[in-house]
Amino acid sequence: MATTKAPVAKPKINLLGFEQAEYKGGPSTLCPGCGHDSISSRIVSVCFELGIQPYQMAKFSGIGCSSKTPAYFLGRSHGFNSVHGRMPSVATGALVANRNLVGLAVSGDGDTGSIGLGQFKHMVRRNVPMIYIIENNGVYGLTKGQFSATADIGQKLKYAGLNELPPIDLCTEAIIGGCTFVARSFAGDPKQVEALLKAAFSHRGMAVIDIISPCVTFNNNEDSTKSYAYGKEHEERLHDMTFVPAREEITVDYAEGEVKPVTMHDGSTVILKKLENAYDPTNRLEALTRLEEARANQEFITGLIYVKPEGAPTIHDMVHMTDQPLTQLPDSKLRPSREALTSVLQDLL
Amino acid sequence: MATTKAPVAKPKINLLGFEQAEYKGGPSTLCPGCGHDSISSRIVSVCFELGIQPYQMAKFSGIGCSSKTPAYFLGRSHGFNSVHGRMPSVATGALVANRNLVGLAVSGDGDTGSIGLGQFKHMVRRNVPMIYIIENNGVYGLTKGQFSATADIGQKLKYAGLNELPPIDLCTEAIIGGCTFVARSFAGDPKQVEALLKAAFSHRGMAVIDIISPCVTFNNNEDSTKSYAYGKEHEERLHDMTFVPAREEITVDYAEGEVKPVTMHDGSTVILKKLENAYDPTNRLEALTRLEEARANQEFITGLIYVKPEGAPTIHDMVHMTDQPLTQLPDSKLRPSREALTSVLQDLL
Amino acid sequence: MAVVDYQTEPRPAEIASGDLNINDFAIIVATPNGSGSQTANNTLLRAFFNMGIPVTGKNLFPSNIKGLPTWYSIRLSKDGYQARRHKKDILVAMNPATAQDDLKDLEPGGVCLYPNDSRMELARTDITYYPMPVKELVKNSGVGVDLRDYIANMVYVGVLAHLLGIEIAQIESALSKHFKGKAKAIQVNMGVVNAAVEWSQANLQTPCQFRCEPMAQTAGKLMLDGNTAAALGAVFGGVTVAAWYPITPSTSVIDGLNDYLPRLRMDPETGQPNYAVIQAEDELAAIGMVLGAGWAGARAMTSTSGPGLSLMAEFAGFSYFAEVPAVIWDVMRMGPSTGMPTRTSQGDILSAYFLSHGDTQQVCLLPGSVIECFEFGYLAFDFAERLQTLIIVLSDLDLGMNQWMSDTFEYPEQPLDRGKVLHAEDLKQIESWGRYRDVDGDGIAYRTLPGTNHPNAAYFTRGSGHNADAKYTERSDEWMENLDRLAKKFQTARTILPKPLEMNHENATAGLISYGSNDPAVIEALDRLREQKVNVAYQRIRALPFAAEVGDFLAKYERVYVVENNYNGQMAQLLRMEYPAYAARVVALANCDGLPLTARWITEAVVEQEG
Amino acid sequence: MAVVDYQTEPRPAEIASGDLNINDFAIIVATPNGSGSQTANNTLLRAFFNMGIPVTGKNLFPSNIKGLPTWYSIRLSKDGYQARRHKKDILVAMNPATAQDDLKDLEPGGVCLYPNDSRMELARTDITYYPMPVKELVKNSGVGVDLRDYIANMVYVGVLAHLLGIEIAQIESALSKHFKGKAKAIQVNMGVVNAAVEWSQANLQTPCQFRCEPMAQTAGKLMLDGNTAAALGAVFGGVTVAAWYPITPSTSVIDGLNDYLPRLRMDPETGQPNYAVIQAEDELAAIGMVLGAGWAGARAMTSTSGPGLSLMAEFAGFSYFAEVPAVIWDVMRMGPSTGMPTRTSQGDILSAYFLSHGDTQQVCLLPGSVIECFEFGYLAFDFAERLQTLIIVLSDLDLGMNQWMSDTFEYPEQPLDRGKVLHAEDLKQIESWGRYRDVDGDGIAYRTLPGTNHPNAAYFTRGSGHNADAKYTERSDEWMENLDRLAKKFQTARTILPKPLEMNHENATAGLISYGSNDPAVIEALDRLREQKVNVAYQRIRALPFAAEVGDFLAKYERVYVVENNYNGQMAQLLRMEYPAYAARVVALANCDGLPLTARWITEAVVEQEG
Ligand SMILES: Cc1ncc(C[n+]2csc(CCOP(=O)(O)OP(=O)(O)O)c2C)c(N)n1
Ligand SMILES: Cc1ncc(C[n+]2csc(CCOP(=O)(O)OP(=O)(O)O)c2C)c(N)n1
Ligand code: SF4
Ligand code: SF4
Ligand SMILES: [Mg+2]
Ligand SMILES: [Mg+2]
Repeated sequence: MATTKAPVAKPKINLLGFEQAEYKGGPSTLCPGCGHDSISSRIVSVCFELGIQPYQMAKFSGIGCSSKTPAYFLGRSHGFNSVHGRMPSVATGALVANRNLVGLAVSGDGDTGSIGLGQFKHMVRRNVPMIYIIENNGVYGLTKGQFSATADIGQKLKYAGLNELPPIDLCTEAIIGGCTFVARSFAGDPKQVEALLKAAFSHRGMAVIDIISPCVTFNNNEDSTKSYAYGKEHEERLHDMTFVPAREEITVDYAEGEVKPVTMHDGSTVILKKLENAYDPTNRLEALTRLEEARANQEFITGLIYVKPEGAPTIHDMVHMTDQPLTQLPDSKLRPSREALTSVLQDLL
Repeated sequence: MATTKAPVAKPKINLLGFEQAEYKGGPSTLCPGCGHDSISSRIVSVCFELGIQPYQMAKFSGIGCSSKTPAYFLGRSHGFNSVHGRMPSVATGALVANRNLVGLAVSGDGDTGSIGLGQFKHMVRRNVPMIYIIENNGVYGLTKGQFSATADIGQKLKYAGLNELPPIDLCTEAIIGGCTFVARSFAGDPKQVEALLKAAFSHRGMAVIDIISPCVTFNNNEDSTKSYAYGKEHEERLHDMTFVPAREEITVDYAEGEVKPVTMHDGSTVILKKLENAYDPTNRLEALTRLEEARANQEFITGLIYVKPEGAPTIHDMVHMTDQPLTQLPDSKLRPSREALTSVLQDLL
Repeated sequence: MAVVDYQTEPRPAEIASGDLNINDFAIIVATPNGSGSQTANNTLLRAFFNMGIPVTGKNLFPSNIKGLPTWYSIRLSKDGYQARRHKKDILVAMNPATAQDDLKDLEPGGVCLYPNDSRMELARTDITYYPMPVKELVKNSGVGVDLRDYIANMVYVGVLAHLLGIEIAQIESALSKHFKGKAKAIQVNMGVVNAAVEWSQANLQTPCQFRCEPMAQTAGKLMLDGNTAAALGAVFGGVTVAAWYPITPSTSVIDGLNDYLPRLRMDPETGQPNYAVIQAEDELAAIGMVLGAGWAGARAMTSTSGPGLSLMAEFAGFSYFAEVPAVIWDVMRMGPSTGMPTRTSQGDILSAYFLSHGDTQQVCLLPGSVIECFEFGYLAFDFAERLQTLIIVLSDLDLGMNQWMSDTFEYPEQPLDRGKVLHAEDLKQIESWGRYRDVDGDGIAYRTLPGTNHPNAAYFTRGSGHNADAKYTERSDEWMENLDRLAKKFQTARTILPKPLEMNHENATAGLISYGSNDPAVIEALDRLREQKVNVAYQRIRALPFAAEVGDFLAKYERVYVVENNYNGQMAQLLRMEYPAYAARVVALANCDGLPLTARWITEAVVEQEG
Repeated sequence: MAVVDYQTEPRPAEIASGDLNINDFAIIVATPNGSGSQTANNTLLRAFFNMGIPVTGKNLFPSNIKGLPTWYSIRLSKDGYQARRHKKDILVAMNPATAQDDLKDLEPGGVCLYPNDSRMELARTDITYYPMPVKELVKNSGVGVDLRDYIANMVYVGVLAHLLGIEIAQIESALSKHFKGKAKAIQVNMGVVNAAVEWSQANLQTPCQFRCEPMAQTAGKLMLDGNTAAALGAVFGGVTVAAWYPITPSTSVIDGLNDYLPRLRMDPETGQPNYAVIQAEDELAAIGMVLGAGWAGARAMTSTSGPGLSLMAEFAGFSYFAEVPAVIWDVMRMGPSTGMPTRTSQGDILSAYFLSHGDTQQVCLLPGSVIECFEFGYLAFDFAERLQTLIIVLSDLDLGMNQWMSDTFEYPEQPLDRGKVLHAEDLKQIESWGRYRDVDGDGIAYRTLPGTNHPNAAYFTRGSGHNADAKYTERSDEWMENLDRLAKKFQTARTILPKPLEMNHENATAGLISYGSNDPAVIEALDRLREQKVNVAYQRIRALPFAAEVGDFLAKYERVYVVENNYNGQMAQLLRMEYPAYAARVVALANCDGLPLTARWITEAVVEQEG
């Protein structure tokens, strides 16, 4: 007797044939509601949707709650949870060693803006091709709530007291440092985070995304600019963003002049729907000016703040290295010949 | 029989009754012609002329040819030749410990821009009240000619080869970091260096002066933007400067509208004679824009690039410390009383 | 309040007839991190303390903010032992995730309390189980939903009060202290405690074999952690500049400063702070600030842990060679690299002693109690200024962050020792002066401070070669002269640093050396050893470089056990290095599992060789 | 050319009748820094070398670019000794600022050349003086004013050629090598040399007692510095990523890479570099890049000196604990802190071995010759990848920057040892894999590289507690298991690192241990000691942790002298620490004046105790 089995819903797979589960990591041990966790989810879905080969990805982080997160996404990718504030150098070394790796770094505002500012700036300068996410909550979460270098001036926290130091704006720092893809977003704005992440994967060079990511335990008072409430209320998007991969046709439909399409290095397109102002993110001076104004007026602007769509020479270009990843060179290419030794020794005889 | 002795020319003395010799240091061991030596001379004459009390001054430096120079000026002032790139923290500690000290730091482009970038930026953020001179030659002099982080992109040096990294602009970095006195000058322009130094002594807060100071041994080829020849040929002064101390009356005579007087915190005045453009150094955005344009057009602009004449809260204000230098507190103020101990222990019983 | 369902206690017969244990047992409370058990645990600790019973509290917490397992252990010891107990007697199993493992750590005959809705497997049969109706009691407490998780922990306070006989008044007084007298908070919490007591009275009739009874052993004693004591010591030592970067387990040293400084060190004239506490951008900056301040004449300190100490290595060598006073409190934690940041260890001994390249050796202090944390808190500055060098105080997580019972602190009798500083008036008296001249033959030269109003005051401080007059040199003879003087100064340090303390047993057949937070476990172990007729003399080292007494002690015994809480037996290594003649006598007893040493482990290790 | 004025040589009678010294003397050339004497000195060195005479050249230079005193010493030794000679025989006094002191360092009966316009006081009467008409010869050379300072130094080359009998053809060939065949430069310099020779022939008739004569001892030998050898070794070891920050005396390791890599390691297919050399912003970044690259599977290295090593401490602990291969060449220089950056020392032994906090111990290599610099240049990568840990190669300024005569380098016979790496194909074969499992019982686990095309390849690298499967842990048992495995790996290291080398004397009454660049001085000292009937066996340590043979050697002799170039006798300290049973036999012979050790100092120090 034949029975009709209810068809088991096939899990969705991406271009590479992977299920979304292949992009997940271990269970998070962060506080429930932490902004960082929602960013981890965004990374999982974007990598799945774009069909990024997880085995080719390499995750990097420093130390902090944010820096723990690479354990919570992309479990099929190697990860390097390094030391506090010095992840940029580690990522630089790894990506120089293997130029085929797709690098994704997660850091905190303390990790990048306090202890790590020097390495961050020098990494930007070297234009190491990778995505660099700052999960910015204005505090040191893991050490229980001290102010970081991005904390608001005049802010008061129960534990840390009053902050009298002006905040460092990491987007401005990145732009000044020559970064060619600089964005800011909000963990409470998943759509924008995803669009930015997608665009970042298409960028040629380093892409910095500063994401305000509330620390629900130590810095989520309404008066903090790094809280959910503040973010939701004050987020000012520079534009609405849609990312269209190179392989897809652009079908988004907007009135003439209303959108600005930005074609990335790999042929994909970021479609920016202009909002209140006609912001041009490809103009470096305009980007700096807008950030400076936002700083002065205490606005919380988000979006793709600056992009040079064609990118810029990366560290790989600067060292002129061969196409084959250095880590994959056969021993025969690593050790010169017996004759080569004889010949160089000749000069020393 | 009376003989008439030829009157011995009395050495010039300053307001405090010191001769210029009291402001000199040991003999320089730098290469003859090094830009750094000429800056040392400027420091000597300015301190003499302004009548700064040498015993109250404290000199700070890192490591490098430039950082050696505090041994060659102000021999009557204490100096701290610290470790490479970490002088900002040392100076911060010393000036917090004794708020009466007049701090003067000399660093190099490697010391500040490469290894020291993080500490430099954080010192700017803390607004430690002192003068911070960068003797910028685009190379590491003391280690024999490697490129520093301010070296021109595309520059070739015999020893170091081709530089493919974009330069860091330390004036931009300072302004972005919230510095309220940012200037650039040229060791070959003694008049301007002196005027800027004088103004810097009148500033309330940290004053950064980036002085292009040619390394005659490793980076003085004509095609280097850090060479004497290039500097002489390309220097574009934003304005001509005259410094008038608070105690002197302003007698400089200019046509109406031609000059912009900037009154410093201590009542002294910097008179800026406008040159080709009507540059307003009190506008932060304009300063950034001008630097950004200069960068794009490879101009070598000098002068007082940005100033907030009233200064900004310094680290002394932020920690709300008492007026008496912490180093001069009597033991009675350092150790609380026997009763105080009893009282706090009460809580722990 | 309704009497709730009560599950039968599976109580093996042999235990029911066991002896009563009064004031000599250990409780462990297992909770998920961030679940707010701190109030409950502190209340218990304080209540015992208020009852006059010697007690200590240790927090075993994860490197995590919320969710991972955490344990709080409270040891009552009528004999005053303060060390960690190897196994526990009473388990409060609030965390289902670890309950099975936690059960294993109970002594036979132990007791386990657990929320009655937790589906824990009552695997052991030699244990008495008490399910507690936590949910119900909390629901009935009338407390708002948002606070329920927090006050849930007060249930076990009430149940324990009933079982052990904790005085309710002492619980109330403990809560009052905890909440600084805030009536509302006290009342809410006491409500739950009382409800739990009532429920227990109604439901838990079988008397528990563990009981607490009032004693008079805590009168006049303090209860606090070493980091707070260190901060208090620094405050009374005249700290004026503290620069730091947050890192577990050292952060609470600075928290202590931030608590006490505003209270004790506002300027009487201006009402403004007579100090500055600066959060630096990292540890390199923190130690740099400390050196700058120390050079300028301030009493300056930082606190950190292993990774920070490593980052301070370059500046540490500068301090040694340019002779700039500075103090680092290194509160040691577990492991190479990041390791286990919330577990204790004494693994930085060698790296601190040899901190920095090129023949650098550092002066270290080793506090062994909260009293010594207080004393070394001020003495560290005296030594730093006297010796004009870096002082590294090596505390650890156990000593620094756990709650210890302590004798009260004595007010420092000696005035501040500001070391050899020449002021303008002194300079007027003397003809010539050289920053690095050994005038007194102790290797310590005279310094001046910037801002000294005298034409000869200034000198140039540098980490590069300098002669006795602080002038630059690359001459071998001047260089050697300076190194010889620095070595002499290091010898001087041996004579002025805190001497080791000794407990000599008559007829001792062997010696035992230890240091730092191991002290309570060693003291307890010595008693256990004596019971087994193993007589061991004990010396506790309190500073590096070693005082002469260390050599004397080694000379006396053919075997000297060196007990420490690290992997490589680092102090044993140092002793062998410094006392070649006795190197072969040194027996390293090192353990490194992230937990404080226990008397049991020490006893067994010594008996194995000596017994 | 006009014969110029000639000042009488004050030549004491007893020397005039002295024996001829052939090929066994030391020359020292004193000049102000930056005066371009390098060409002249190299030319002399090469000329002797070309004549087949064993020769070494040492540069003693200041931390300064122009002006401060610098010295170049050349030692000819028919017996092949390469160590620094305590005193010199011939002084070329081109620097009036130091001439008086330099004179003092001459052996009685020595010779002094000086420019005849230098107003130096000819203070010693047991010396033969040769004033040289430098100005005149240069003026007459027809060389442009801008180059005169440089070629002035060729005058002493010519005068020495005449006095000592250096073959002019060899000078020409040396110059040709120096200027890479550039005819114009060779011609200009030879012009001055020839003029000086002519002048000497005309004016200096008294034969000099120092002579050089052709030998056949340098055929097939190399002449180079250790840093260049290290670079060459790294190139043949397959270095692919070098990240560095400039610091004396290590910079020339990277200079060597930048010289040889473009020549030897361009990709045959793409013509592009098969390597990347990155100048980092500081040493923290340099070692971070090395760790990143090593983790990714590259053979990565950095080079630095003391201050940089200190800055690398935190990352060094990460490498140890997370087991990431990396190589640091630490070319040691003098002193704590900045010290004397252009003087040699072996002061980083302890700080390297214990680099980082929390029970970290590092594997170190100790090259003792330029050949070993070459060999360890490639072996360091083999060890780093085999042991999956940081390898610190401890060279020093003397070995690294001075010119040594060496046997030629053998092509490495063993293939690259890439260690235990599981590739995608391997993963397909095995069921399960754990990054930190000790499968083979040697403490070394298997790793995978990022980018490995297999679903099970990935693991998470962290410096915090992890179990055998690389999962986060704070459990004591898992933590201990991991530490035990790391300790086992450290034991494995002892068995695979380069063994110590021994020179046993029959009837040896004592042992002598040394390492690194001290080797030539020790070898020479052993000969001197034998002449004095003091027979000492010699062991040269080449790696840390110690191989078993070190203990065996200590076991054999009642007194073991440990000869080293630092202040604290650091290797002696380590030996005492590791071999308590023999600690009392260890006699530290340490010297630390910024200069390489001499055979004379070692001989005297041993004779004092042994003789
Ligand atoms: C060298 C060093 N110093 C200090 C610490 C302690 N520490 C761990 S995380 C952290 C701050 C993290 O802040 P952030 O990067 O903002 O991350 P968040 O936890 O806020 O996500 C600090 C100071 C450390 N791990 N290492
Ligand atoms: C930690 C450390 N790394 C490296 C060095 C070596 N070093 C000395 S000076 C210097 C560069 C100095 O360059 P810059 O600051 O531009 O000074 P300049 O000599 O050009 O005036 C370096 C790399 C050092 N002293 N300390
Ligand atoms: S403490 Fe803050 S940053 Fe850390 S996990 Fe919790 S919410 Fe997130
Ligand atoms: S090397 Fe350059 S920077 Fe250094 S002293 Fe000479 S000219 Fe000046
Ligand atoms: Mg943060
Ligand atoms: Mg420079």
